[in-house]
Amino acid sequence: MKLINTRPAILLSFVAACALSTAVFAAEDIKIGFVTTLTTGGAVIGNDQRDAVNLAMEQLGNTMGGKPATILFEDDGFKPEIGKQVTDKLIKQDKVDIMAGYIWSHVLMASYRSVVNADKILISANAGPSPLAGKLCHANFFSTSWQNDQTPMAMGELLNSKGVKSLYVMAPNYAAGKDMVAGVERTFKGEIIGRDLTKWGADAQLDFSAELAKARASGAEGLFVFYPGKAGGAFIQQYTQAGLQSELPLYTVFTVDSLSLPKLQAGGLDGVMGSEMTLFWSPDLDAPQNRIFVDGFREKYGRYPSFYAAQAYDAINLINAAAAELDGDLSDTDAVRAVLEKADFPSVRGNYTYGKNHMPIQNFYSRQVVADADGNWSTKITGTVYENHQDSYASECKL
Amino acid sequence: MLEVSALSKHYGGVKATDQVNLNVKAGECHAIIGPNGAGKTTLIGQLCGELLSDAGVIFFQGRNVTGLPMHRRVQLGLARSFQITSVFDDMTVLANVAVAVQANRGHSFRFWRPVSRNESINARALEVLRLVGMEVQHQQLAGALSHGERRQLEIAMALATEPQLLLLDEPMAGMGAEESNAMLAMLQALKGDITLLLVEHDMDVVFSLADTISVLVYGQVIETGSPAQIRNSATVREAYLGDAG
Amino acid sequence: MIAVQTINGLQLGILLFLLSSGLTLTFGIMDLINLSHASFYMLGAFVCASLTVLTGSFLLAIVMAVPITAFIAFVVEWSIVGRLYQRDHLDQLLATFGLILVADTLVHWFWGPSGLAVPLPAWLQGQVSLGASLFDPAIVIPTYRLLVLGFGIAVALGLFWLVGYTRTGMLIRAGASNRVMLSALGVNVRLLFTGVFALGSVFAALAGMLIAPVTEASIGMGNDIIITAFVVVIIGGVGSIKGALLAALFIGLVDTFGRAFLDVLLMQIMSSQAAETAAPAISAMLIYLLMAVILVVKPQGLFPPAQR
Amino acid sequence: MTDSRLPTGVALITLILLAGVPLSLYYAGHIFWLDIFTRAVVLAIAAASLNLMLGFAGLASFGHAAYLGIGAYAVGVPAYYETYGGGGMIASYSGWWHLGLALGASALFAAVTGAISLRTRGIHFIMITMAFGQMLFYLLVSIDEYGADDGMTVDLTSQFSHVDLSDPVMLFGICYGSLLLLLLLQYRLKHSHFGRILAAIKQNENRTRALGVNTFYYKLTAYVLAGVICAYAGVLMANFSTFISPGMIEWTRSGELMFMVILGGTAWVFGPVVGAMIFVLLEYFLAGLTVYWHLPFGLLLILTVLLFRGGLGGMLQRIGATRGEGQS
Repeated sequence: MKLINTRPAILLSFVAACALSTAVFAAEDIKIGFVTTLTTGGAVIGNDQRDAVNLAMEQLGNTMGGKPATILFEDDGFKPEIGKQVTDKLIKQDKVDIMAGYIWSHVLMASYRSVVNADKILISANAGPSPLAGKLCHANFFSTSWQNDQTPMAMGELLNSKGVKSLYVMAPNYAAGKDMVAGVERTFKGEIIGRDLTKWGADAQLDFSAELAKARASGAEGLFVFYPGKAGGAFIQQYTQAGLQSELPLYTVFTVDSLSLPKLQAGGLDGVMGSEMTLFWSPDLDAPQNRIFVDGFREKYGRYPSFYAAQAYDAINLINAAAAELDGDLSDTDAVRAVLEKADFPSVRGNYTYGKNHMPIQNFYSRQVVADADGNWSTKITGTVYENHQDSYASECKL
Repeated sequence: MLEVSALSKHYGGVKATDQVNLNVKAGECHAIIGPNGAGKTTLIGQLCGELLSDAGVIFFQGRNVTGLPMHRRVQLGLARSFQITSVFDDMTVLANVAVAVQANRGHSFRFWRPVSRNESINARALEVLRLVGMEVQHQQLAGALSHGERRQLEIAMALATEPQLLLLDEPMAGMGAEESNAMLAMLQALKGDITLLLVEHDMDVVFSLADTISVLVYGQVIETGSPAQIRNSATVREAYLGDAG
Repeated sequence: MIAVQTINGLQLGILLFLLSSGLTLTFGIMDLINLSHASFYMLGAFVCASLTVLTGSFLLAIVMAVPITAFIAFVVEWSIVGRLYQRDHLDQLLATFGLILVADTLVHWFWGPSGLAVPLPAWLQGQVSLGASLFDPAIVIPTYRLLVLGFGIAVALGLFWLVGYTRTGMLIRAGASNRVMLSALGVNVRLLFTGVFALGSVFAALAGMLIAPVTEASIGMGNDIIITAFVVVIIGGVGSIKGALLAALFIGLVDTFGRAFLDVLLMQIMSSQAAETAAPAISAMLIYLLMAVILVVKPQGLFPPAQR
Repeated sequence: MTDSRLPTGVALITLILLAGVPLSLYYAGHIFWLDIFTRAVVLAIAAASLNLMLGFAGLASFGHAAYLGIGAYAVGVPAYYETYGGGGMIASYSGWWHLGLALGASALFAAVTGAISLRTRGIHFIMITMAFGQMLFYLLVSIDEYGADDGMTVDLTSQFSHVDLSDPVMLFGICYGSLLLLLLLQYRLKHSHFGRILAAIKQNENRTRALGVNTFYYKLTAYVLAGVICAYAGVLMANFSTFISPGMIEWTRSGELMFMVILGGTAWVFGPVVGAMIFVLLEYFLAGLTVYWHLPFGLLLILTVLLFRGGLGGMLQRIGATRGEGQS
């Protein structure tokens, strides 16, 4: 009977020990929960964000407002339900002061309620789904990125100015993909000839042969795509192999970035050189904090940071601004919110302001793929499409 | 009791059974003999409903059962035992027979009362076990029985379905002399109460049990008659017994 | 566009065949359900990608990757899979699902999460024009996809020759229809099983190598396609190479045509927004529907090997 | 087959821990533990329902997570319509309506797919059940209104007159009570007339038919019963996680349910509960240790299969037998 008697005791003490271990942090330390993707192919983005967060913390000396600060990273596994589980854990178990991160719109949509209902603040370091900017906007939700529609809207304007008359559109079939398509269609004045939404998720469709054949046959003057993360590289490869550069110029949002360019360069896929995109930021953007960030990142990790990294870096510095003004006490959510709304911190994109839905009002630039002084492929700003642009859902927000 | 006419089953080009005619009278013990590969196992499969026939009809007690599934035929009183012993190894001997009793008593869609406390089922199962002389072992797990006992249990399970006609597929297979004698005695006791259709290799058993014998060669019945007729038939001797000796 | 999409569909089909031929063999002969077959698909892609970067030659990398993956297959068979042949299907499903997790994590750890692109030689980067047809004003196909199609067909022919006209093939066919007979023939069953497993795994790895220059090598790339490969095996009939080939080509065409034309068809009956969301999902559903219908009509698949 | 004393003792102690640990931790301020255990209990219900097929009748369904999804969407869809309009008669926050819808839809789905699937055997049964699960998965992915791939949040839990499911302790109590009831039901079922026929079918279906049993209807009943119970677990799951998505249905989820059952032991009524608990706790602790947690998890899966035949239940029974205390 020994087995029966000892087993529950072991289990109980194990469980208790694990529960208590989370209480080791002194109550005064600042704890920031950061949800991103650290497994599956999406980990490319998550690792870049984590590196940027660690860089920001290092530059801050791991203190905020005079208090020691810790980041607790959690992996969403690229799945909404896992994202929600780890968010609940950070809020209920680790009792973090503030939440940040969230690459994917569907993960954010599944998770944000757990944060705002606990009267905590969530700062999205990437995802900007339309409901959260409009009808479902919340006082405790902030973004250091953009609303999904804005970047493709800028692209639509860019296409208009280039005189493109017809467009074929491809995007993955999930919340952000649909937002991107809606965005470009809102401003593009020509005709949308065809549209393909492809399977997304951990088992996303990566072979686009059928869709590319359709795009070619459509006779459109341009091809607009949104394929973030690993799908972007696969898409560019197939686009190049299909020899479409000459007949169907490529216009992308969030597809060609510092994560995919080194791989594309290694693969010799120079079809991507010169391709154009729109974004709020670029490594060569002229802002004081951007030099500190990009140089620091390149020195520490030996590569260019992606815009995902830039947004994560900004999220940490935004939190730091609040901590500095409140002497490291983030317990009063109303006070924290008041500071965050000012957006008074050194952002990598220069200065920006917040709309009433807490989405940045900021510039959008057109950028182009070029080789830098050392021959590494990177992006360069070629012009400003929007100045101080506010997303179109802000008017629906009842705050 | 059982009338079979022109029953056939083909596997690709091979005719396992070919225009088999058979007439089993009530109360008799009818044996089917034949060399290996003559189609005996196929015939049993067709009769019990495990295999669907390509052609021919089967009448059981005046009723056409050709298209009926196996469990319906069993419910009508046409039971079988298996050549390769199949009992439920993880159940007790009693439970093995009780499953058959349950099946015989209609549906078992009863989800709450423990079946092991259903005295009426247990009593009937014990009665059948007594019939085959296995009453003492009723608490044992079937998997722990000897080969001979498992064959006896197998027959008990078939008997518990209260058959009018029992198909016995080589009941003596793999048995020692002592076990064979016990089984023979048991079958002899059954004879008369139940009609038996017996497939068996052991000629001693066949000739001591059977009232009628049909000889199956290459899927066809070449002769049917009393044991004495079969023993003296020139056709059979040529096609079958003659080869043997 | 029909001709182009047909070629796309056939190319997908031939890849599915490479993947499912090994599956149907291990299934038919060893009675093994091997989910981790997908891991060899991924492993082939990664090993080949690394070697391409290292040696600078894609073709050389393929030649070198084959023995490497065969060796890994041998080790996996010897250490884990070989112990599963006698177990029931559930145990096999679980253990090989565990193998998938292990393989995915090891690849993540070894190669990082970003995956690898495979540079192609210049002569494979181009396109081939195949003239025009009634429905296609111009048939333009990436050269590399044609190569995949051709190479796949060559490998498939090789497999048919191996299974149909050699002594080893005779044993494999015998094993697929009757396992007991093999040991009765005095065959070293253990050795044959190891060989068949390694052969099947190399075929899966080859499929992965061929697709890597198109989709890049990425973690978990096999986990979705393995289910499709199982559908192919079941539709074709477990253990039947011929069945696997026909089913693979069929599924490849159905999937490609679904993605290419279904949204246009659906727009006739629903809004274009709804059609664009529904079309990819419904075309993904099609293959499962097909399998269910085929199993209802023929519970053993289209070409079950003769029993007994 | 008889439950020996050692497994029964372990079962009882596990049941006590299952309620005691999360509740005491919850009141000590560690509220997240209640979440973990609620999830474990709901998954235990789902796994136990699978065991009704897998363990009782030997039917290896690889699409069982579909019923979790049916139950969950039976909560999410009516609530969605009630909030945003449309849906006609379906729209409602009522818990009884959600339950009725879940049980009705799952029974229908199970009856239709079961009648088709049960024509096949072995690997073909495994694959065809998976195919039906995948069909439902892609169906939900294709419905834009219900969020397609992204899923939907459940804004308001199912409403009952005296029970508030948004209260975590109350919800846990309901889940735990349901599990106890289900275990009692399964225990009785296993030893009932019906249970014995299922056991006979599991061991030798052909023999059972040769005894005059129309095995199809027994298998179908087990199949439908398992589906309906799992849909009930789905209703609880939707109320617990307040987020539902097609991801709940994917074949890997069905595989996880299977893993829980086999880890605990199919021959043991209580096995799936132990399996689900170990699964959830393991996932939680390993994921907290390293991003490479799938490696030890995968190895554990392999080892479970290679070393523990019959799962933990089988192991306990062997230990019990060698100590001579649990012979049946």
